[in-house]
Amino acid sequence: MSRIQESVIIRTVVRIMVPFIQLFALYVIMHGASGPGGGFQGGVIFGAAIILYAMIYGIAEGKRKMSDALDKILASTGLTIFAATGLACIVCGGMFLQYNAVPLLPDPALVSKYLIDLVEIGIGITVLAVMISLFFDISPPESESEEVEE
Amino acid sequence: MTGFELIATHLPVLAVVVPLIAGFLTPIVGWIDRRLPWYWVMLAMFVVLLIAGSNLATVINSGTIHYKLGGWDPPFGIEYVIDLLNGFVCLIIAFIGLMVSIYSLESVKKEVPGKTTQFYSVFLLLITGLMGMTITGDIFNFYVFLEISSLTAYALIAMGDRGDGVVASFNYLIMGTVAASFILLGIGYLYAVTGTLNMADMQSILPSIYENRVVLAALAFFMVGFSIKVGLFPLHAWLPDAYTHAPSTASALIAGLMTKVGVYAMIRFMFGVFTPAFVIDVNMTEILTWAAALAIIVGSVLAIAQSDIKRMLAYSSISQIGYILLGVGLVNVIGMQGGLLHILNHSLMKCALFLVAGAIFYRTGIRNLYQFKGLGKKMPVTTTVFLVAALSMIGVPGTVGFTSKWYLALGSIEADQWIFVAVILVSSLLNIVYFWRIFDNIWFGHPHEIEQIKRDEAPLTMLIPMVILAILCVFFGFFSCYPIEYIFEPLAKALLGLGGAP
Amino acid sequence: MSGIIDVVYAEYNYWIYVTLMMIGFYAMIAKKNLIKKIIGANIFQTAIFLFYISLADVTGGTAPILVGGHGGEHAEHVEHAAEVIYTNPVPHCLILTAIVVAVSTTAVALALIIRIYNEYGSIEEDVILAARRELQPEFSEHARQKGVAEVGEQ
Amino acid sequence: MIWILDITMLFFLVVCAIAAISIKDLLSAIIILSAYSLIMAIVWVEMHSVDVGFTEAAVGAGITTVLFIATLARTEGRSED
Amino acid sequence: MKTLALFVVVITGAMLIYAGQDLPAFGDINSPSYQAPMTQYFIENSETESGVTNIVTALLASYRGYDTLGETAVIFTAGMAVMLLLRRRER
Repeated sequence: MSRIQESVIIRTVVRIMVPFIQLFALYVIMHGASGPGGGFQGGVIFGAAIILYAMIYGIAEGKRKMSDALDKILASTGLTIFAATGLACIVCGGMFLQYNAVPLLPDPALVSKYLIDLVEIGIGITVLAVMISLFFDISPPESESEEVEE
Repeated sequence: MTGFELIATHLPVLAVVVPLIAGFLTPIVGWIDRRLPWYWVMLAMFVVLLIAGSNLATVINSGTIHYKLGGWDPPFGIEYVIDLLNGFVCLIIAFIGLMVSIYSLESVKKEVPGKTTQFYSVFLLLITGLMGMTITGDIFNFYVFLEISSLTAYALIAMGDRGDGVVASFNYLIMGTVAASFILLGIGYLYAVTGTLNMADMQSILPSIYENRVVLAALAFFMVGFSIKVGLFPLHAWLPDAYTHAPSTASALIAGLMTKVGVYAMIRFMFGVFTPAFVIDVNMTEILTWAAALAIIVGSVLAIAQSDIKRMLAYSSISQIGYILLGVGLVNVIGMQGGLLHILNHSLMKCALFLVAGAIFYRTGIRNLYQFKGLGKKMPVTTTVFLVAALSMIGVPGTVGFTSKWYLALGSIEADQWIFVAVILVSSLLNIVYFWRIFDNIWFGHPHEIEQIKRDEAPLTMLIPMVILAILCVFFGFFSCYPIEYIFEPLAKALLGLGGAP
Repeated sequence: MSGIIDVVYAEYNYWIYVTLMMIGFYAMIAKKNLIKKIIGANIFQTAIFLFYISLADVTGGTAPILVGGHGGEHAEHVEHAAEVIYTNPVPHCLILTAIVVAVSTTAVALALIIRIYNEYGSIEEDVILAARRELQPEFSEHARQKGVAEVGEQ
Repeated sequence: MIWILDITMLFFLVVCAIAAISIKDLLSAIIILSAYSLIMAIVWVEMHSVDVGFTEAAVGAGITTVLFIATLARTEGRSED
Repeated sequence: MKTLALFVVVITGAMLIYAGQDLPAFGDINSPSYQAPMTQYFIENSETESGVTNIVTALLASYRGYDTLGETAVIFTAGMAVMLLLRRRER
């Protein structure tokens, strides 16, 4: 526990900042269709928010917010959303990932727009889960008992 | 449209998507029950094998399959193209993958304890990467899947012998990153002068700008990149350590498949992106044949000097890759057939040999081949498989190795390169030398090392895939005419642009 | 004047990419420290990305985000598209993918470095090599001599 | 494209790259690499590639640096070359 | 090692510069990659076909959506690989 981690100012600022960063991340994901941004960038920013939290409040506290099991499930979920979208297109008679084959709305371009958003969300979920898990795995364990064996 | 027809249209993409989905669902499957992932992987690999077989059958019966991903027309979207070449490589990937996955049950439990779920997830992603690299008709998509297969290979190799495995994996990572960066640079160069990423489209645009130096540089970058990936002789530094120290399942998979897919990519880029005329014109094939000949000799000689069986097999892999590239570099139909047949031969026998090495290690904990004395009585089936696969590598008549070496020799004669015939003969003799040491130890050695000799055969899940592979080595030795007639001959002609649709 | 600047500028750009690539490449081969190698890999890859991005740029172009509101009246926007010059979006898309690949490779490499440090207590290549030699005191060589001796006895 | 700015940026890139691979203190090297990524991101935005610049700023200058520093915390901070 | 590295690097760099002379000029609107049918098609049709104003997003998620699936798989692979390397064993 370093001096920075004990500083009240930093702890408070981080606690206030994290929701805003996450909100911004969601904005970036959803705004990918009409401006710079997208699932990947948004996912990284969302992951960075939780990483920031874990850096200041400690890995254990971070893992309370984002457990390993949840992490694994989220990583799989994101990819499942993406692949399921692709397979749904096949079921609707199109090619793999042919969004405009899905007869959801009369205007195929609009269907495509919404499915692109869905896909971006899927990417975002996978990316945020993996980024957090990368940080948790690579950062130094806090106690001896967590030390990697081998 | 019935459900069956619906699936039949989408088989090309399903060959990649099935292992991908299975791969990222493995953590969830393993979370339900620790023992399930093995069945899950087998199921996925079996489905992939069916898909790959059906794809190849379609190609043989009705020609090349084109699949437009996302429904976009080729130069705009990504296209999947399955012709004889990648249909056949896909079948090999799926088949070897299934065999190794059956084998993996006991071996993974012992060598990667407590991490089986992640191991199987990465295993399936490796298959995904290799499949994707093979089927794609888009050079950037190729790069993405190349990276999937590389990352998984790094992880699998690092799971091997404690420190050595990690260091080997790191060295491979550095070389692999250089290779991938070179390939990315080559793709960028080609894109800069053609404005397309589709292989077929690129092949039609390139001939008009062959005098452009950028094209030549791109070819050079691709060749260097792939040479690192396949471990061609001067750039093989990562290969022996990686093969030696990986867990036996991973060694078999990587030795049996990764380099083969690298060779496939080399062939595809030389003849499917550039044209044979250009590649011959800039002497790339000649350089390739000489490098391959050097690799054959040096690999065989270095293999003799090894005492670790996996390291010996790794060096012999270097020389076998040389055979394949020699056949490809000769650019005549017979030599090309020999090279392509050798891809089949090498995947079957090298996979079998690594599986045998793994099985011996599993039962006895020995990898030093001077301690194998008396093993023939202890593990008769395993050692017989070893004998068959080794004979196939030497090229004894009646095994598939004989046919491929025969074609390679004929091809060399047709190209008026008698020196390569000599190289093939010398290398076969060297093969006999290094395998003879092991035969001698296994059957004729006095059993000092393995204390109480009683039959202690490898578990059934390990034996079945090894035996199947050995049987196939012999089967294709006698019936190699069928694959040659249906696959390799039209394929070789098509690759060299001698008529016949690809 | 502007013509000369353009010519010099185009060449200068290209020289810079090549220099960056080669700095990274050199670090990957020659540096003994494993983290330095990965830093080099990052520089190498980023320089290649820079090459792609500069391919995409067009003098007087603008970012490939269509000007004018959002979806609905498509016809109007197509007209817009004809007036404005957009830079080439294809390399951007490719590089977005490639950046992700690069960070994945870096993460795996760093995990490997941590494992190497846990095993050998160093991240210097020559120290690790020396440690490996010490850990295996010619095991294979010794075993082979032993094996050869036994063959000789027979 | 403002060419003076661009030339200066590219020059800084080379300086940063050389510094990153030659400084013996690894923490400094990593921070310089982060600066390198940030300059790269600016150059890309200036070349009208906003998406890629955004990504590089988030990934190259952000996550990669965090991962590098986390690694340093578990290994050692000095390099022999 | 250092001299060898320097040698390799100089050779590669020389090759890059040799080849670079034939590359299209920087910012040239007539470069093959910009005038290619692919680029023009994307700029003209991406909005009508995919309903997205950001062409890069349209490319990333729709035209080359499959690449992006691969990219996401790469990320997932990296996560899995690091987990495999550094996590403690399950018991």
